[in-house]
Amino acid sequence: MSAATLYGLSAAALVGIGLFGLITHPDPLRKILAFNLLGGGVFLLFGVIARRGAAAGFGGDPVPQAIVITGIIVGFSATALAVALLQRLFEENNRTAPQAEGSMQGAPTVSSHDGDRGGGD
Amino acid sequence: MIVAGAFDLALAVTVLAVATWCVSVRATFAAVVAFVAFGLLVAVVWVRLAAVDVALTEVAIQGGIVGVLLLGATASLRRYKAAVAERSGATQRLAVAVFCAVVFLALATAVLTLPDPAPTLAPPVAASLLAFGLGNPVTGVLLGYRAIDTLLETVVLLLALIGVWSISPDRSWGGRPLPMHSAGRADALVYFARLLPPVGIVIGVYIVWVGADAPGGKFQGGTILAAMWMLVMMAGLRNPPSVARSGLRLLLVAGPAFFFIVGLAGLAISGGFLAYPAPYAKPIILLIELVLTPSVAVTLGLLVAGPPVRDARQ
Amino acid sequence: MSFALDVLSVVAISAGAFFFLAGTVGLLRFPDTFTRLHALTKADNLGLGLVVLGLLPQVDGALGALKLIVVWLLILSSGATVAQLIARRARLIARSR
Amino acid sequence: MAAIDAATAGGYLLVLALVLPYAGVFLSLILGGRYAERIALVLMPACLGVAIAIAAKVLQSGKALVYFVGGWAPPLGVALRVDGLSAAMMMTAAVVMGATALFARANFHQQRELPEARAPLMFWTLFQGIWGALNAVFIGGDLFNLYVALELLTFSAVPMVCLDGRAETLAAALRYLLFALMGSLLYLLGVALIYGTYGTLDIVLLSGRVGAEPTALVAAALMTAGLLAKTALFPLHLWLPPAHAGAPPAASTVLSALVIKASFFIVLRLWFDIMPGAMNQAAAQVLAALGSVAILFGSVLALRQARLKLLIAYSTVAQIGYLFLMFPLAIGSAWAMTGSSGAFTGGVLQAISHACAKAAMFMGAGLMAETLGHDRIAGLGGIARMMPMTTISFGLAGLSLMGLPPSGGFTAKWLLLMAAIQSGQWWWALVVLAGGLLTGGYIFRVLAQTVAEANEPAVQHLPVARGREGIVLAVALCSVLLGLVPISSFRLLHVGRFDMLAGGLL
Repeated sequence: MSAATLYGLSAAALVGIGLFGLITHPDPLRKILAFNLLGGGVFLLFGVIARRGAAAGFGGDPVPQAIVITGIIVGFSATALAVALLQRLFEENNRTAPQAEGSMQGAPTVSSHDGDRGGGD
Repeated sequence: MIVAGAFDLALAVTVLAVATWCVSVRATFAAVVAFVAFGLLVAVVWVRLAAVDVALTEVAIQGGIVGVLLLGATASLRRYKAAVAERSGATQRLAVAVFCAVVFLALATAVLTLPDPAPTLAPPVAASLLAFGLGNPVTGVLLGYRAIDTLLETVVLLLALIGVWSISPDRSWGGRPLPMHSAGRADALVYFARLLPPVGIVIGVYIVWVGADAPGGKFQGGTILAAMWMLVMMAGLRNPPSVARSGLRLLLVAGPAFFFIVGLAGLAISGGFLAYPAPYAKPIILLIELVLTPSVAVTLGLLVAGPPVRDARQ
Repeated sequence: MSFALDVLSVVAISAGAFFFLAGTVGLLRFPDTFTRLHALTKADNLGLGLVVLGLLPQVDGALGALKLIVVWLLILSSGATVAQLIARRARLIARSR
Repeated sequence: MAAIDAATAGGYLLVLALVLPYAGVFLSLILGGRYAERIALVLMPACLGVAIAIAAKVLQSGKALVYFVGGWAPPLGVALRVDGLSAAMMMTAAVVMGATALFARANFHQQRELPEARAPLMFWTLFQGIWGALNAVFIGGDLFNLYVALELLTFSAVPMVCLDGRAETLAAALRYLLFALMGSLLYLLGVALIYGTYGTLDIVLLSGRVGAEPTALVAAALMTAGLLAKTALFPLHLWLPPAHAGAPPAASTVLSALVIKASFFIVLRLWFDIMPGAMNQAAAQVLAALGSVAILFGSVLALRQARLKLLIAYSTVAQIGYLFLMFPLAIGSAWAMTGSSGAFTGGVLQAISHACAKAAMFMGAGLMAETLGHDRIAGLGGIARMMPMTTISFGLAGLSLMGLPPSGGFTAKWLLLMAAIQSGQWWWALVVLAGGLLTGGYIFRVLAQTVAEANEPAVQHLPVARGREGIVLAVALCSVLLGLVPISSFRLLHVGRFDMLAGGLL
């Protein structure tokens, strides 16, 4: 089995792992992580296809390689947007439902993990 | 040959193991750390697949900046006792697992039945790369043959940032993103943040510059520049800028807008959108890369910094 | 000459790999954050230094060698900074207990 | 093997369709919220003009407009291509976007003397972002270029959902984003396999090469599944109702009328242009079966909603189902049969008339909610007297959704019905009829409430804006007038289609 085939199968497995995490994980942040794993698998498949198309003195077909670079940037943008949405959602949930769950008193009050914020400048 | 094969096998197994761990481990923090490790390992895979350009991007984005973003999110979300949605039932998870296994098998079959010899565009790219005068075929594809993808991609980045900003509450508009630094003043970090950026900026610009002929380019170099900026912000030497500043917005838009203008100039001069007049192709491409770099770097940094908040206006 | 350089490379890289291994074992086996950091930074810096040393004879051109040395220095400095930050945080947490 | 069609004259129009909206995005961001609205309103007629010019050129030449970006022909370069189908979709987008822009002015107006506010700047920037992305999808001739266009669309559309920042809209937006991202990655996975098998991503080149290889089938399945997640076909519709119902009315309009049609458009490209041979009838039957479940399930849920906007959102879930009935009727071996081209026309016409009807409904519902301060269906009593124009518009749009004559929806559903009967697949005809009855149920439920006496004295929150009612009425009339256009003039939809396929089957 060639290295390209080996990594091609790995890409397929990564897609399966990422998809499973994306669908089953209840925590949105973990879904975002799984999305990135899934993306990693997709990009790796492009890489394998590029490698198989090595010709003309290039180690790989540059077209899929360029596509992967574009794809990685798009994936990062997606992650950033999803994380921002998630953070705001949590803030908003904590603001509107302060009585729910434990000792949350209203907006951005200090909790045990808050010691590392504040201070600074 | 055997050594290389064993290495590939070990690498592939490690990548899959780390990915599995990332999905299955309970603690979110551990999962994020696993993901960063995953990004670095996959970068090695890219080198093994002879795609150094991609390896650079992978390290910079997946291993680096996504890691920073997700670690920051983990830290800030930990403050909230989220109403954790209940885990889906065992049967449901089993059904999903079966579905994912089917997807895996279908993909594996497809991978094994890919045609041999593989179709490739490498020869035509090589044949006409001279038209651009570039030595790096990936840059030739990104800014030449498929320049429109790259053009739209810079808009994607910008729109993602607009999306992130739009998530801020009304009262915060005109404020700055939350400061990135924590834990008072860490002297070692402050020292590092003064020491490293001059070196980092040189390296970032070098990677953009060399991208025409060797692995590199605006995204890789821009990420390094963004990282330097973020380091300075994390050390508390600078705060993130206010989203209302017109200078900042101009900087964000300058890169993509310049790319569009070059494209339209091509329409007027060379008879085609994004067509470059032959003798000047390489300088034009380099110019586009250099103008795009600051916009890309600032956009990436601000995407990590997140939406503006009110109390940071000060 | 080139044979001697090759031997140097093999020896240095092997030694470097050994230190990486030792560092990883230390990371996994040592009891607390500080000793783990100790194992990690010492071994990594030394290990990477040896690997870079071993690679130096193999690159062609001064620019390549310079890049390798810069890589080593950058990782050295970032490793030192991060280790310092982690240790500082660990001490804060230990104190607050 | 299809020969590469050479770049045609007038291709610069395609570039304009892309450049104009993004120039608007850039200018809005630089000049700030005070100018964003005006920039959008100035660009709106320009974009409409470009769409009309493109459609006229396509109709006049009887061929697809083609443009090679940078002068590089596929497979190396990327082609932009507009056939009759894309021209029709661009026109629809331009009309609906234009009406929405006029409608949205009242909600997203930035007062000059106040400091820049978030919502107006963001709305107008994202609005132009969506417009540009829609155009990019409709003119894209390359599968990866289409992926980038789809992501452009996602990133502009998702933040629209949570513009007002309420927690439930944030949750809806996050869910929408995750579905959309999963869909894009599955699509991209298929793109990788296609490239690995055929060495090109150009749609015309592929149409001649794709056969029944296993990789092609896996790729088609993955891409279709991904696109269905974005189109919200049952059972991947879960994200749609909260997202479309929670967004501001102008945003709901664009999302429901146009954004989901973009991914549907790529499904059409995939099934009808790229792999006509590889697709067997069984797969098409599965799609239509999912569509049928969507029609019945969505309509029943719409009947049971207490809030008007949710009812309209579930109606979208149902109407999406109709779009997929065309597949077994118009694909593959059925091409040769009578009525198959009618089924294609019917399906696309359904997409267009639903766009107009649903735009009118969401805008109308938005006006009612603004006037009353709520959108509970039980509390709509007396609204017909307060806002007769809006109520009539709602009824007209409902006519089209039900498929009653004369309306675009009627023509669309009639064509589907005829094709189903002519091809002997009568069971789809039953679905069309049952769906029409259920649709009638929920439309009349709303209309009956609006003409009923108010059981509590209707409190008028805000004065009724007659001008905005007029916009709603105009869009609703569009969906009806489509039904008065003779069917033969829908030839536009087929321009560039048949010469691309086996040729001359019409």
